[in-house]
Amino acid sequence: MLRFDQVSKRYPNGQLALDGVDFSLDAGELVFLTGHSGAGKSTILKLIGLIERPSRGAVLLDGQNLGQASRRRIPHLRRRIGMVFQDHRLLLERSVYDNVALPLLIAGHPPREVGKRVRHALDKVGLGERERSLPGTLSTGEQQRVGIARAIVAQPPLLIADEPTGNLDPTLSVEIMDLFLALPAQGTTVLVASHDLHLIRNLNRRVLVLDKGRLIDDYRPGVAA
Amino acid sequence: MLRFDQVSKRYPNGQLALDGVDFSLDAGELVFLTGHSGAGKSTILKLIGLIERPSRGAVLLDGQNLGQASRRRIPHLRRRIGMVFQDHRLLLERSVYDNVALPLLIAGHPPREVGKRVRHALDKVGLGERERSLPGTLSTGEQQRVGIARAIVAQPPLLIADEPTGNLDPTLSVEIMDLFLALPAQGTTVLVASHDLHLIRNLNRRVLVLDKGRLIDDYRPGVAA
Amino acid sequence: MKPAKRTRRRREPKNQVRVSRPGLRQRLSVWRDLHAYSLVSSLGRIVARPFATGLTVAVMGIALALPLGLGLLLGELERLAGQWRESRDIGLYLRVEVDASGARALQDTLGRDPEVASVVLRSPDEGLSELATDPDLAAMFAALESNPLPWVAVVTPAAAVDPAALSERLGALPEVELAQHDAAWRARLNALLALGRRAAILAAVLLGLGALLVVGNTVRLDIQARADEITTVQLLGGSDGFVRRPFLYLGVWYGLLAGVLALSLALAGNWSLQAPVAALAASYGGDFALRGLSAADAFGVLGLALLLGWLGAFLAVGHHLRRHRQAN
Amino acid sequence: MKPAKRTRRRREPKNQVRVSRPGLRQRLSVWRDLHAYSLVSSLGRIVARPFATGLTVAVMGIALALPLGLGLLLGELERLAGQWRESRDIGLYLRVEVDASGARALQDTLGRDPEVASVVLRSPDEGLSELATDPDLAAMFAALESNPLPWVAVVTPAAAVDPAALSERLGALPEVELAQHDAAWRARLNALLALGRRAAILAAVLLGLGALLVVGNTVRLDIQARADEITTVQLLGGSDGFVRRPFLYLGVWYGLLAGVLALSLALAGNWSLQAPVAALAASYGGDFALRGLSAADAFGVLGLALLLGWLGAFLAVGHHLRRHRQAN
Ligand SMILES: Nc1ncnc2c1ncn2[C@@H]1O[C@H](COP(=O)(O)OP(=O)(O)OP(=O)(O)O)[C@@H](O)[C@H]1O
Ligand SMILES: Nc1ncnc2c1ncn2[C@@H]1O[C@H](COP(=O)(O)OP(=O)(O)OP(=O)(O)O)[C@@H](O)[C@H]1O
Ligand SMILES: [Mg+2]
Ligand SMILES: [Mg+2]
Repeated sequence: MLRFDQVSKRYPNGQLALDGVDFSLDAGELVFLTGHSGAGKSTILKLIGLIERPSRGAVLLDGQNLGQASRRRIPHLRRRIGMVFQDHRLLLERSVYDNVALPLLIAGHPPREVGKRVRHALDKVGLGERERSLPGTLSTGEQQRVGIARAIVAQPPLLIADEPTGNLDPTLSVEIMDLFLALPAQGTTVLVASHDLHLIRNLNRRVLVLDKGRLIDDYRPGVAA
Repeated sequence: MLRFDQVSKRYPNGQLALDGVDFSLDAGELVFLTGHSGAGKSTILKLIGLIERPSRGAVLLDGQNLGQASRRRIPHLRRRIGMVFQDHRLLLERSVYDNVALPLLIAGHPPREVGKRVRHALDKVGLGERERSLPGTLSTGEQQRVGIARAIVAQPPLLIADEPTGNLDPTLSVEIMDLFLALPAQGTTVLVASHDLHLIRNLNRRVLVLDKGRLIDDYRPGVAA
Repeated sequence: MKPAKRTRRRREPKNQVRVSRPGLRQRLSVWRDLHAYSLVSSLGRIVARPFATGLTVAVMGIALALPLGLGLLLGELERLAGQWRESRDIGLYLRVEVDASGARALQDTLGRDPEVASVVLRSPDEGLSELATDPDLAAMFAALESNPLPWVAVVTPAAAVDPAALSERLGALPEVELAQHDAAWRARLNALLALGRRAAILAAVLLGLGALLVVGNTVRLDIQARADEITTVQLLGGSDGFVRRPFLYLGVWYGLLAGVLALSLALAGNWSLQAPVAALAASYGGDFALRGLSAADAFGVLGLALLLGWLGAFLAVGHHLRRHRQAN
Repeated sequence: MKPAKRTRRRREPKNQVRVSRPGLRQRLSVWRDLHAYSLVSSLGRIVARPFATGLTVAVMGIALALPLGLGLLLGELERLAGQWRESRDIGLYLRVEVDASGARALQDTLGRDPEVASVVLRSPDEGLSELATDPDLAAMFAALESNPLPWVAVVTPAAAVDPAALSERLGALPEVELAQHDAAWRARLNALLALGRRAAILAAVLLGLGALLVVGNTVRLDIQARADEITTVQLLGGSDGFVRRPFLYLGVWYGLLAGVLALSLALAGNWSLQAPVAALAASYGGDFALRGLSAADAFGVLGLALLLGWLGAFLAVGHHLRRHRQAN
């Protein structure tokens, strides 16, 4: 459902963040993306989320070239992608509940449904009791989990997560990864960028490895194991 | 040089973040602080950095009770503490160089000295070539390293770091930890909050373990090994 | 690329639509919910920061009150000038030797003149008692043994007639000592009014510009402080409309409150000028009073303020969305 | 706890001071560096955002220009009124039967009166030619076969004398038909001026308040947008002074630019009113001209604008620092 076709990305300041990246994800797959700091992981996710546009090559989502999406189409495309941001990006003046409810509100869900879904998502990340708190009063790990709840609440066809366990302790990291692992069964495709090689190794899933903007490995457990 | 004396912290919303925490650091020590997400690690560091005040008990820095520091004294106390923040806290409109130079500027160092020190600190975290960039154009791991460079540039007597390797890949994490390990030899006391149990275990240093706001372990390699 | 229209929902591949899609009635209710959400969230923002809101509204209110007050003042002046200008009458001061019967004869003659609409006579006694309302002159006239004033014939010209020409013609009549039409006085009044109008227009242009700038600038700074929030909402798939709506409501609230403030200030100003204007009018023996604001005016001002707030917000959000487009 | 004073550096334990401490001369240079830093960073901010700066300065400039223009206008009016008021002269309209020699005799008599400073005679011919500057009246007088005007003696009262009382006494002289002192006219002028002053003060209070609000509000919103930055600087040990300084410079820049704008607007206004005022003055046969701004006035306005910008910034930063004190 997602395909990178010889994608390069050069930022306006001349930094070449991606260099001829080529891969594709099937619907219902769960894939990890790893690499050193500054390798280009976040850049790949930003291209998918239409936050940046490729300098060369094409990013195709369900066959549609995202680099050519019209301005008016972007919001609709984004609603089909759940995003976990490396810096959380919570609305600091709204409660945890409101933050998680936001994607449903944007997509125009009937209010009855919203409450149920939001509570379900918060329970999944272990924050059921904090729905009235403001993000500023949460620990960093708790904020990260709110971001995860917000990304899954609308059950998007595609979920991209940037370092979702960077601020979580090992136990919680495993729980969150289990949460992601359960998503493909519901039809969601998942792409997770992460440094946590320990965790990734144990899960034995497909891993894309970036190095200085080049895709140097596409490890598939079925092939290697 | 730093002592927590039966410190409890209850946030205004009623959340009890610390519950009778009691420990002390000697000058020139390097200590890790660990615990689950929401255990109270950041809260301990915030008390040291005078960002929050304890609800009960006393935090003593060089014998001075921080909870009673006058408003006018706080800036001077903070200048003696280097802080790495979990959310980096870089000034987004200033270059990397300006960000790292800020503590020197605040302390009133002669301009000649500033350039040398800033470049030295940036080299240490592997960002010598990015000094003209704006923080927004760096990857998250790079931003985190700018935050580390800023914390060490003024060679403070005490360094507190909140999850300094949360966004770094394993290789870089080890490098940064080596950087911290070298600081006590220069007379700096270091307190690092981290989830990265793998890393901490390998370094074999003193570790404080928090659980739901209580200090449940004070592991000292000399005693245990 | 065709822009996505209202049919977009149907275009999406069915296999990925696992979220239940609402029907027409539900979509209306969703639309209503979205607006309610924007309304409440903008109201919440206003209520949560009474100090900041107060400042903003005060600035806008003053910016609106000034052109409003100026406009009212100009209106009153025009009304006053109009009262004065309406009088096209010509005063014929008859020679001292013309007595009551001579005056009546002249009145008859003039009454038949096609250029004259009507003629009213004022006897010397009437003139004296009229002048005597001025205390200064009263004392002086009281000192006189006989009434030195002549008969006066007040002539109202017919509709299409030029009063100045008529005045000159009547002034040449043998019975008439002096025909007074006050053309010079009128010229001065008009020049004065033109000057006032020019100054007022200058000030009004500045003030109107100021009001628009204040609203736009306030909402712009408000947006700047919430730029992160806007970006996040956009990243979650919020359309421009969704982003814009709370700010438009905010602008409308600001405008409404500022309009109320401006009206209150105008009323207060009106009230505080009432006494001196009445005193001045009395010194002229007139009964001119400030008329103030009609209910229709008040509603007009509120509507304008509201529109201005909306427009300021619209421009500011539009500017922000356009500037941050490339980045997203 | 004693607050830390200037001696703080010496209080710090020696074993932790590894950063070289500057001497007095170096401390001065550090102080200079800090100010240079604030100056440059505030200037940079202004230059980096020409649009935002322009908006803010425009709002402030207009807010300042209005009370300035109003003040100038009031000044001109007072000057004009002063010119009129200065004339304490009494006009004695002599009886028609009094001829040139009678008038001269009266002049001698009055010249010896201790309450009279001087007496000037105006012959009927002089009066006629004076009235003839008005085109209306000129036509009328030209139609008369003989000059109907009387002799007039213009009496200037001695310094300490009440002109009204003198006027009444002289009015009773047998040669005098009418003594005109214009007390009523003066009362009206004064009432009109009082009204104008009242309206102007009302507007000036509003405008002054508006200017302060605009500056304060602008800097407040600017600070709000940079709250994160301020908190970070505080966490790094920046004192309140260090945080405040760039904003104070920013306020001063805003004030200065706004002052320049206000002056330009006032000059433009002055220039655009010059022609109609001259026309009006000419219609009264006077030579009144707008005086405009002196260099001292201009510097005063700039200084005031600068101070206002500084004050607005100071209040706004102070408010922010106070509000966020508990949190830190
Ligand atoms: N907006 C930008 N402008 C210029 N350069 C950028 C920008 N964003 C990222 N870069 C650069 O592109 C490179 C790749 O950045 P990216 O954020 O994709 O790395 P990453 O793999 O996510 O790293 P990390 O693990 O540290 O988050 C980095 O060298 C970074 O400095
Ligand atoms: N400002 C605040 N107001 C109220 N509660 C707070 C505040 N900050 C933290 N808390 C709560 O206090 C507890 C401890 O928070 P703290 O940030 O110290 O955790 P932490 O150990 O740093 O966690 P993490 O590893 O996720 O960063 C958490 O439950 C958090 O929700
Ligand atoms: Mg990244
Ligand atoms: Mg923390």
